[in-house]
Amino acid sequence: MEFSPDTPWQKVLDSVRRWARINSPWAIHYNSGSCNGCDIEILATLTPRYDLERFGVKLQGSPRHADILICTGPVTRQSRERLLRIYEQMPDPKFVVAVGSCGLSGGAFRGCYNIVGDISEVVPVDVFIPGCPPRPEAIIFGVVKLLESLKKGKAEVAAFSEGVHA
Amino acid sequence: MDSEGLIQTAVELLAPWTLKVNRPEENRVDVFVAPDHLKDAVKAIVRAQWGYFSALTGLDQPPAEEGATEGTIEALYHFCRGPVVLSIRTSVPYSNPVIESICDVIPSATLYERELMEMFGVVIPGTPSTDRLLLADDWPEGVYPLRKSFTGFGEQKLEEADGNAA
Amino acid sequence: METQRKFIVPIGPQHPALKEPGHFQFTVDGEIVTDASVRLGYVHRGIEKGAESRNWTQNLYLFERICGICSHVHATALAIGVERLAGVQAPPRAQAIRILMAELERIHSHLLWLGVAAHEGGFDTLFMYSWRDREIVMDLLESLSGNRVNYSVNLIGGVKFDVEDKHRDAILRGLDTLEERTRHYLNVVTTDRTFLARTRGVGTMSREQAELFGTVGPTARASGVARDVRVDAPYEAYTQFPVNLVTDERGDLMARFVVRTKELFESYRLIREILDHLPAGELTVRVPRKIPAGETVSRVEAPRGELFYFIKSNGGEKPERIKVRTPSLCNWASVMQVAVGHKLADMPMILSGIDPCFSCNDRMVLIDRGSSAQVWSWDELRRYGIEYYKKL
Amino acid sequence: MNNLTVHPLIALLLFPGGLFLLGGGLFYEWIDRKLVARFQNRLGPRWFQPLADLVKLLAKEEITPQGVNRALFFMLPVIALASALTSALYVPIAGFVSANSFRGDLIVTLYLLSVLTLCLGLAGANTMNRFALIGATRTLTQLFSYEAPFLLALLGPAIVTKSWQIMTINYYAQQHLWMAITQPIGFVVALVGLMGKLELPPFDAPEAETEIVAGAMTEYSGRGLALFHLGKNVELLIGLTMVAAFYLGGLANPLEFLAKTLGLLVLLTVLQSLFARLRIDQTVGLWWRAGALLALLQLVVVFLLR
Repeated sequence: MEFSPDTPWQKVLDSVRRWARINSPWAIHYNSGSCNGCDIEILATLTPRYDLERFGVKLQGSPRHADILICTGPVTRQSRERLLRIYEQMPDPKFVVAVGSCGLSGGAFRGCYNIVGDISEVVPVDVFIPGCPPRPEAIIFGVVKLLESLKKGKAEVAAFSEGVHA
Repeated sequence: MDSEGLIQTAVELLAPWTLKVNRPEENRVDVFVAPDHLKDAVKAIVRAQWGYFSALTGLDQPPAEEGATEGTIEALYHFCRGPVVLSIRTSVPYSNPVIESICDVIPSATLYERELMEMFGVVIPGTPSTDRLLLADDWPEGVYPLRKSFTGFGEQKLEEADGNAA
Repeated sequence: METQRKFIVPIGPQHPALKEPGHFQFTVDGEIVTDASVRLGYVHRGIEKGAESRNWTQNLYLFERICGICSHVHATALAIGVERLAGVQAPPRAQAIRILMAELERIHSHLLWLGVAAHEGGFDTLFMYSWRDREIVMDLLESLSGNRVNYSVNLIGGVKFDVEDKHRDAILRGLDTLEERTRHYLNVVTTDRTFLARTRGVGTMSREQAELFGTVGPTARASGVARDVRVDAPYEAYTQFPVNLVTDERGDLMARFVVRTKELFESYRLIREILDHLPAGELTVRVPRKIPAGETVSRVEAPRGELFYFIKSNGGEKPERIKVRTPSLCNWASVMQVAVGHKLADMPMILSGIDPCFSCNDRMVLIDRGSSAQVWSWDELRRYGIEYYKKL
Repeated sequence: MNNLTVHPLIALLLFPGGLFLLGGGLFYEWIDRKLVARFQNRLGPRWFQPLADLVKLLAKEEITPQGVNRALFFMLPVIALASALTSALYVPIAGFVSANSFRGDLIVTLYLLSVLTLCLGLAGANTMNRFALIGATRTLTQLFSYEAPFLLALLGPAIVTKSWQIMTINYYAQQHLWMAITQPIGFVVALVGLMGKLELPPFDAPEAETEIVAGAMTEYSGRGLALFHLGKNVELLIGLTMVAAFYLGGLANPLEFLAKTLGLLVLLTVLQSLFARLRIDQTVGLWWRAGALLALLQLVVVFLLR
């Protein structure tokens, strides 16, 4: 039976899938050279006062289980290759959230010899969260923004099409 | 034992090997020692339990402009006791930057020596492990970032640096 | 000679729950660790070289971002050194505000560590509770400086803002609740059976070892070494507000927990004292843009131990050389030595005991003479350790 | 006692079997996560969170790592969920009579629940990931350590009712005083055994996030992970029903079922958030020294008093 994405049944399936993806974004955290200011703010978002679990975000251990890669820090030469490896291990549809101004532009360390630059030079980034470090509310706002972009289905279709393979 | 007394004992301990003593600041004393006497000086300080080994600083004095004198690398071994900081200073020429390892006297000095080796290109025979501490694995050999001669990379300069590395 | 099975444990870069990648290699003979070395560099950004191409005020901004948890201490160390080179002295009120912020930062750092170490041992409830209470001190820091982390209080020659009365009352109220909570944590850390099973008698470092290896901070004080820069070489306003030392004799992991929790009480007392006798006066003093040539060493007590700065200026706007030796480097060196002779099964808790700026685990290689190198995970090694124990 | 007999197909697919169980499993997982969060002073997930997780996982890309036996890789999650679902047929789910009941179905149910854990262990061993290897060894080591005491603890009531049929034990428990009171040690060992079986902290060494990433399921993503999660949830539901049926005076009607199993769940969650994670050698030591002996003691007492 020929597969076409606009049959009504398919639309229902798409909306259910999108609803599920929006409501249970699992995340994995990788520190590619950050001064750990952003990292403790990311951990702070899981603690009682901000508690990301109410949006369904759970910090996962293995890249296999994660949808969102929360990455901090200007990518140092040493951790560039590991950042790529973790990104490739994540199943589709996957998204990257760059936290902190180091992830955006190398931040205060721009120009140091061991810095490759910002995260978007290594992996495609969906959401940038500026701030040094960004407040937990800003990080939550960034994640929510990512989920909203999912609602409009912008990223999701692209990810779905090249995601399905043998 | 007030700080003056401490300084006096330190200077007396190192008397047999000191080339010059310098009092740059209150509570600080610099003792210049020849490279091959360094180990005996450190042994004397540790055996007398004068203080604990706090840090190892590398200083690069590039050759003066007209290039008459040869550049030197100075290693400062800082020992602290109460408010007093004793710095045992030795300098070695670029041509043969060799300093005796003090790891058999102070086992934990291996990390500081590894840092000195990779940042300044000082050769330290007898140190337990010579593999890299801070620099990336794919860092070109023979390029010592903290030397004044190193003026940072652009990506293209990286290849040059490989080329002319000693 | 029994065949020397070189068994290298690389504890590698990415750690699911924790913050920073580092890389440790333990060589083991059977179960006992015979050699240990550490390979950092995942977070090495080349700051010392970067400093040489920035002027002094820019460097203050850069050096605050060496470590996110103790950023104020780095800035204070640099500011003190540069002021000493320039021959100026920060006004007394600025000095008092500096150490007030340093103590607030110590509270936030110790509470953070308490949570992370508990999380490492699988005690998530303590992690959640200690981080919830830490929010109180984060709010105080934010009300004072406008930012929760990297509060950049320092200027070369003074501080940026003042502590008004409304701050004072907020801080005092915050400290009361924190003190009561810390009493509860001290009780948990010393009596909870499952926690003691993981910490008592683990990673013991004798007083001589601590002295010889040059450990610093709470790790040294937990082994009875009375070493605290605020007491040995009081800087800034610590001369007017003396600190009494918290030490413990046992030297094992439990002692390190107890010492850090007791230091929290000491910080509360200190902050109350500072707030009661805050000297009047302005906040900054003029400092020339070009710092006269010279060298200086400035030592400051960071939450993890003695922070060592060597600053050399050649009279220009940019520093000639700034050498930073962070307390974690000393503690790494000591842990690497202490690890030798310990069982491998205790490694995770020993590593988390020194409140490392990097902690992680990932890969492990078993190189057996004649057989190919297998790759085991950190925890596989622990499994191996535990099997070994069952056979004993 | 209304022994409602339903058409076997409905029983299998709809009521005590498939759909109700999956829904019940998700609901119980939500309560567990919500309670743990509330104990940790957090807000906790929304009610439909486990459902959203499940659907999202089903919609994710399925990655098969190399060097893995593909058939086994796909089959293991299916077997795990199947064994968990079939074991529900003999247990008085929702207070109704179990769909099928014969002499000795207690042993069959316990065996089926162990098959789930075995599948998990095999899944870990199958993938070449070292975390999974370690997770697998830990899962199996823990399986051998809690299995014996848990079984002995469930044998106590069976001996008192002189039958191995879950439903007869259920009837007996309804007529007589609560077994939790007559056999307190057995109740404690059963409860703690249940925590070991479900790998709840302090026995969650096999999936210790800070140590071995995700244990045996590290390499699984998408459908495989979803099926394993479901299997775990169903196991939680069935474990609670069995311990409630045996020790808390039987399950006669849905209301009683709900009250007792949720009560047990709250008790489990309180215990779960109280303790730090024990090292695997400490867990094994605890089980063999304390667990087995207590269970044996309980059996001896039961024999003497009978």
